[in-house]
Amino acid sequence: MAEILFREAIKRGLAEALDNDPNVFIMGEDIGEYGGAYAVTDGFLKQYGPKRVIDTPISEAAFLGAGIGAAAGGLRPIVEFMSISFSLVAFDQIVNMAANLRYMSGGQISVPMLMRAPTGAGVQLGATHSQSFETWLADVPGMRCVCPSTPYDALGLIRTALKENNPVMFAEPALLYAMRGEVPDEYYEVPFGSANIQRAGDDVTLVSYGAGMRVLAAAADELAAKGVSAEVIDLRSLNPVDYDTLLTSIEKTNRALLLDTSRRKGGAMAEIASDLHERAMEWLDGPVVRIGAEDVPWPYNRGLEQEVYPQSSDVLAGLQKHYGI
Amino acid sequence: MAEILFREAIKRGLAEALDNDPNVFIMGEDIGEYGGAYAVTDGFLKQYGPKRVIDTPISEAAFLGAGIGAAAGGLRPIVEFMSISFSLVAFDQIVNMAANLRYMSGGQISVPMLMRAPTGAGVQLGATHSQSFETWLADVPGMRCVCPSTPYDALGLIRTALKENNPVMFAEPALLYAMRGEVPDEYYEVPFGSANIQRAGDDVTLVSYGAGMRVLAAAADELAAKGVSAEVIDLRSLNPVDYDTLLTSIEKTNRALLLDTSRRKGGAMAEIASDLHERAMEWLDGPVVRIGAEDVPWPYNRGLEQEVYPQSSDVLAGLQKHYGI
Amino acid sequence: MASRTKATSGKSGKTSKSGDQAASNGTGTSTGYSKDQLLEMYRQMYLIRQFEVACGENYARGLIRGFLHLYIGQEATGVGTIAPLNDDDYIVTHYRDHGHAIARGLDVNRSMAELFGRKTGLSKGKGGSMHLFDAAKKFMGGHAIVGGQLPLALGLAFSQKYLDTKGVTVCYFGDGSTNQGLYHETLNLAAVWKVPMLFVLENNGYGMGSAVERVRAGSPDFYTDVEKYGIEAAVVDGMDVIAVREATEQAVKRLRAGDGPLFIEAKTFRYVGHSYADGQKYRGSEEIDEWRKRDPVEVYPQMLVKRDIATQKEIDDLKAAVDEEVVAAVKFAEESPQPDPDELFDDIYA
Amino acid sequence: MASRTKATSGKSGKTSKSGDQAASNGTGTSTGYSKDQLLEMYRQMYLIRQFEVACGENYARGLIRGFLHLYIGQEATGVGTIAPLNDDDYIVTHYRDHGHAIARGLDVNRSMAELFGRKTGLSKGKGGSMHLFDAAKKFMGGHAIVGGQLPLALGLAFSQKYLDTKGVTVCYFGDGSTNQGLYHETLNLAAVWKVPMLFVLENNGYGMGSAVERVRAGSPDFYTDVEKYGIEAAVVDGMDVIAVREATEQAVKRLRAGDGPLFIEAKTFRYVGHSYADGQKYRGSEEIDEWRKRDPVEVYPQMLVKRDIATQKEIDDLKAAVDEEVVAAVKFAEESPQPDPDELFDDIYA
Ligand SMILES: Cc1ncc(C[n+]2csc(CCOP(=O)(O)OP(=O)(O)O)c2C)c(N)n1
Ligand SMILES: Cc1ncc(C[n+]2csc(CCOP(=O)(O)OP(=O)(O)O)c2C)c(N)n1
Ligand SMILES: [Mg+2]
Ligand SMILES: [Mg+2]
Repeated sequence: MAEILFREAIKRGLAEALDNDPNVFIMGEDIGEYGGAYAVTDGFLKQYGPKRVIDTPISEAAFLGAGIGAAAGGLRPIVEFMSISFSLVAFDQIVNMAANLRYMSGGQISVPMLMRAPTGAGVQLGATHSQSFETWLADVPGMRCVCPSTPYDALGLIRTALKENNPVMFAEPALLYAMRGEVPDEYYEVPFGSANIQRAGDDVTLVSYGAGMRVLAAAADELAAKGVSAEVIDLRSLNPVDYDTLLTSIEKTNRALLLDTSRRKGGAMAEIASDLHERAMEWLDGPVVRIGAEDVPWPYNRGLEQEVYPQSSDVLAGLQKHYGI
Repeated sequence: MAEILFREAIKRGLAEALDNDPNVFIMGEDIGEYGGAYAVTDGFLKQYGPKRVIDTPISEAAFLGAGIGAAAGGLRPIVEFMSISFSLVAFDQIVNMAANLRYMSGGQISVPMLMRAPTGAGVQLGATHSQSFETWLADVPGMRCVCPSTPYDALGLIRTALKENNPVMFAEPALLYAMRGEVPDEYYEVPFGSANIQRAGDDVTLVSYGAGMRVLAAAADELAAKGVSAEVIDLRSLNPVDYDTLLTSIEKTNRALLLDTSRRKGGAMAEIASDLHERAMEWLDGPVVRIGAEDVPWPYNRGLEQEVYPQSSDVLAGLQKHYGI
Repeated sequence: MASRTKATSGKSGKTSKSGDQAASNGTGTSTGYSKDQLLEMYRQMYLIRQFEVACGENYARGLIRGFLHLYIGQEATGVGTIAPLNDDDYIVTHYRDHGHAIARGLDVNRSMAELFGRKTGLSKGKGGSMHLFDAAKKFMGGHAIVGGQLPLALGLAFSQKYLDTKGVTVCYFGDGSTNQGLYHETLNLAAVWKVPMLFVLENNGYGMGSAVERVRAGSPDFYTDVEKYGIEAAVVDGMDVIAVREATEQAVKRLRAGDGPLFIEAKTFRYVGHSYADGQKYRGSEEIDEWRKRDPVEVYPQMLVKRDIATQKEIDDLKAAVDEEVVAAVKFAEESPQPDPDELFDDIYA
Repeated sequence: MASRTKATSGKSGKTSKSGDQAASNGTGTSTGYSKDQLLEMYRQMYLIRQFEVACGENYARGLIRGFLHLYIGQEATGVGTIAPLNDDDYIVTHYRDHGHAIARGLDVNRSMAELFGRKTGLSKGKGGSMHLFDAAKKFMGGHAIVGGQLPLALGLAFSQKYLDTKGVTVCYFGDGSTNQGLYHETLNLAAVWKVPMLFVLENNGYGMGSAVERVRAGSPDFYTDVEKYGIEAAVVDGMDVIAVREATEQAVKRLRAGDGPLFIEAKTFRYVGHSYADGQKYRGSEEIDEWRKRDPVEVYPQMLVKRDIATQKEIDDLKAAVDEEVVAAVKFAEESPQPDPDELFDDIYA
């Protein structure tokens, strides 16, 4: 068991795939000579050569689309967006091609492609560069969408993603790249659709994913200090969502709060909150509380950005308001 | 008071703006010589000339982006997408430019631009052409998003849209273009953010928008036959949402069902359902029921498409399941 | 390629005349094609035409729905470009895909059944007219977002190079699609990566109701677009199946040698509307009549008979067989079952 | 324009030598510019340089955050292209926007305050380095999505034509942005609509860490891209402020006459990394050293002195004033208040 960085865990998963399968290749902007905007692929070009580590022009729609074609042609492409914010110029290819291709062809064509992208706000990149489009992509049938919150999960999920025969959006919270965490030496995987109970508790179920887990960890500490025992669940996977784990927890705690670090409005948790009411209304002592970023574009200024970004105090206030705890 | 078609109501609104303000112009693919894919702009080129009625190349990102610039430059552009499905190739311009520009500039620049697009499934156009991206755009701060369900509302909302100094996505349900309805001769407007109680009732609140209102109308009839009095509300506006009208109704009926004709998963109603629980839990006799299209890409086959498309029977089944009515 | 512009020379290519030569030679052999090959090209063109006519009829009957884009007029381009391909070459096209499907030898019954939305359809009724697929024949669709198919083809060609299959990928697209930025992004990447991709532009003069010159700045020619990417391009008479085939054969040979992408612009025409709904208000009938004079489905068999390559009886027999085949395809489609409701949830995830 | 390729001729343009001529003439007047004008250009270039240096320092201090892209090396291009503009001409640029902002005369204090995220900033601290705006000066941003600014400029130019203002719109973009399809879509539309838009490509040889030739097929020149759209283009030495200015003056004059868009490619260089975080592993220092020899902020004032246009004292005085101005700007920014939390909800809707 070694402590490694979040970015190193992703790197390890990618390297394994490149080592084990000659049909795996990776492409994206400045992943080779520059070493990757967040240094995830640093050294890959030298190690695996230009056939398999490809610096692309700033043509997200075309190279993502080429990834789809390469996957349909028998390869296993890994496509990096420099930011999930930039995936928007390739959205038509992701939604209409990658996700729909199998269905439109009556099951004839699969797209075993891994898309990776840094996501989220919190580092003062402003309105256009702080977005979290995994919340939209999670809605699209035909693709999978996951987002790790620890180095352990990052490696485990990327291994699963690289066996998946469907397009996967693997969202990497930019705030977490430098996070440290333990990763076993033995091989393991983290399956899609399995949420992780990061901390067991009895009084309230707190759910988030990605960078939101840090906020929940702080909130759970503060709640503990108040004598409230929180069960903290990391979704890990936005499509599919592990409702079983959520429902089991809510049956026990009778209270739930869901947190998005992206905008609350239209965030990934809206769908889940609504579903939980339909599935677990009888267990709930109050509404499923939903916390997220304010309904504004992301401002540059640090103070304003932190105002927008959900904080543990918002979690506590939400619970106070709706459950009186 | 005359009966006119839905498409004629939109046309009338556009013509008024072209007549009254020389800085209004309209552009899009095949809106001129061809007359518009859905004939909304038929005759405009002849009437207003090529300076103000502009056939564009199939370059959605560029001409939508040009609309933003023209708006920032003092004009009032009306930009037509041939289908909201095709707006996806222009999503970066809509989200990152049109919606963010005002905020990023600290309020210096406004974008008084009307975007129009046919939306929705139901006419066997398959996975790529049947989408309803207004559900995503409704989440974006900085823009407005509306969708009429009657000729009356179409004209009333388009008048408001053409006075609005922010970018507006005006989604036109393709299924409704040939719908007939009464439209007064006297001038009126329908404000944004005001839902419409299409039918008053006491037992349950049914909410939808656009083509979903037809499904609700049928469901309300079937419910009436069973002795259940439904209040049927048309949101009309997805951003802003008129929560007051919804809450007032729910306080009375204690039951609510929300319907999307687009995919239930991630649909516009997910956000609203979740919010209603947080705001009105104490009035509800059960969960806010959410109905929508199945979580699959849109199939071409008619029978399959109708399976996917939500029906009044789904509304009744949902109420039966959750409220026993 | 039949005629080519050097990428750097700036010299214009010219419409290939090889088809006319074949005709004036009076024999098919001078074209390098056997009688069987020459007749097969006719059979395919005629089959496409009749298939499309049947589609129109069944659209009118309400048995085909959604958007229906017919290939009527463009048959020579599809047939001439597909004839030289091997089994492991990929084909990618847009929504106007019936002609390419038939030229590739996709099952006519199952193609028609797809248009009818039936369970027996190539895509089990889920795709419809715009989404014909046959992965076994490496026919990779049928795509309905204008220009969206280009990077798919790029990626397939990339895989062929990566796996060193010696295969090529042919990608069809219309004049209108060149106004999608993706067209340029794809050209650049294809050239940077030097993949074995053949760009086949079917320039039928209109994108829906928009004549090329109304929406395009600069030259009405497209093949000159690609010189700047260092991609060599040819322009051919898309109504002349032999010219198209010759140009494609040369291109495919070079693609297999691994020099990188090539480009063919076929000047062609659709006699019918953009889709079934189109009243063609945007153009006059003279233009259509002018192109009709060169209708490959009419002119080419006359040439075959006149040059004694085939007898009128042979042509008539072949037509009769095709007519029967199309009638049978409609019958097959009409009698095929609808998909079961629970098939809805199949084919989403692998 | 200083030199131009006819859109249809296929002849290559050549780097303008007008700057060198001015130098070799030994006087500024032969360039057609007064001493004041020549000194003002120097003042702006030096101000940009010092502003950028101060930005780097304050990034290191943690007072500027987010992405910071410096204009160091490209000063002559920004100054030379903006000098000829009128008050009602629009300017649109990308995230490397400080140079254009300063050349346009945006308030230096408020620009710096924006980078510091302060309430007094041009965008009230909401935009940051990549989003400088001053609508009163028709400076329309500062845009952070590569290529995304191009259609905004297209639309502004469209409005100028529609309203017949005789204004022009200048749009800056980098070599890397030409790989966004939007670049091509915008060129085509600008030409179809014949709007008064000046495309100014700042070709600094790299898009982030990607050298032009690694990601672009065909010619390393970009100005030849646009001939096919019927847009005339010039290429200028982007390190030579006089050459840039002359080329722009000619272009702007023609734009006001209403002939449609024009294009200038300025060959330039950034001495520093793409953003503050860039270690420049992708290139060697020799290349940087080579370009340093032509650094406009160094070479140009030497030329002014050598040709007796200005004295060294005048230069030194001017530098001292600028240095003070920059120090004052940093002080202003640092002492400015942070925005109030409730300002969050302002400026979303009009
Ligand atoms: C992105 C996008 N925009 C618009 C459309 C609607 N549309 C479908 S086909 C077409 C015209 C395409 O013309 P062209 O590429 O010349 O092909 P042709 O139909 O002539 O074969 C248009 C505008 C679409 N399907 N996708
Ligand atoms: C659509 C998009 N993709 C990627 C990026 C990340 N990015 C920002 S600047 C840049 C390089 C742009 O290079 P160039 O256009 O040459 O401008 P320069 O930085 O050299 O001035 C990249 C890849 C982005 N901002 N937007
Ligand atoms: Mg066409
Ligand atoms: Mg550059």
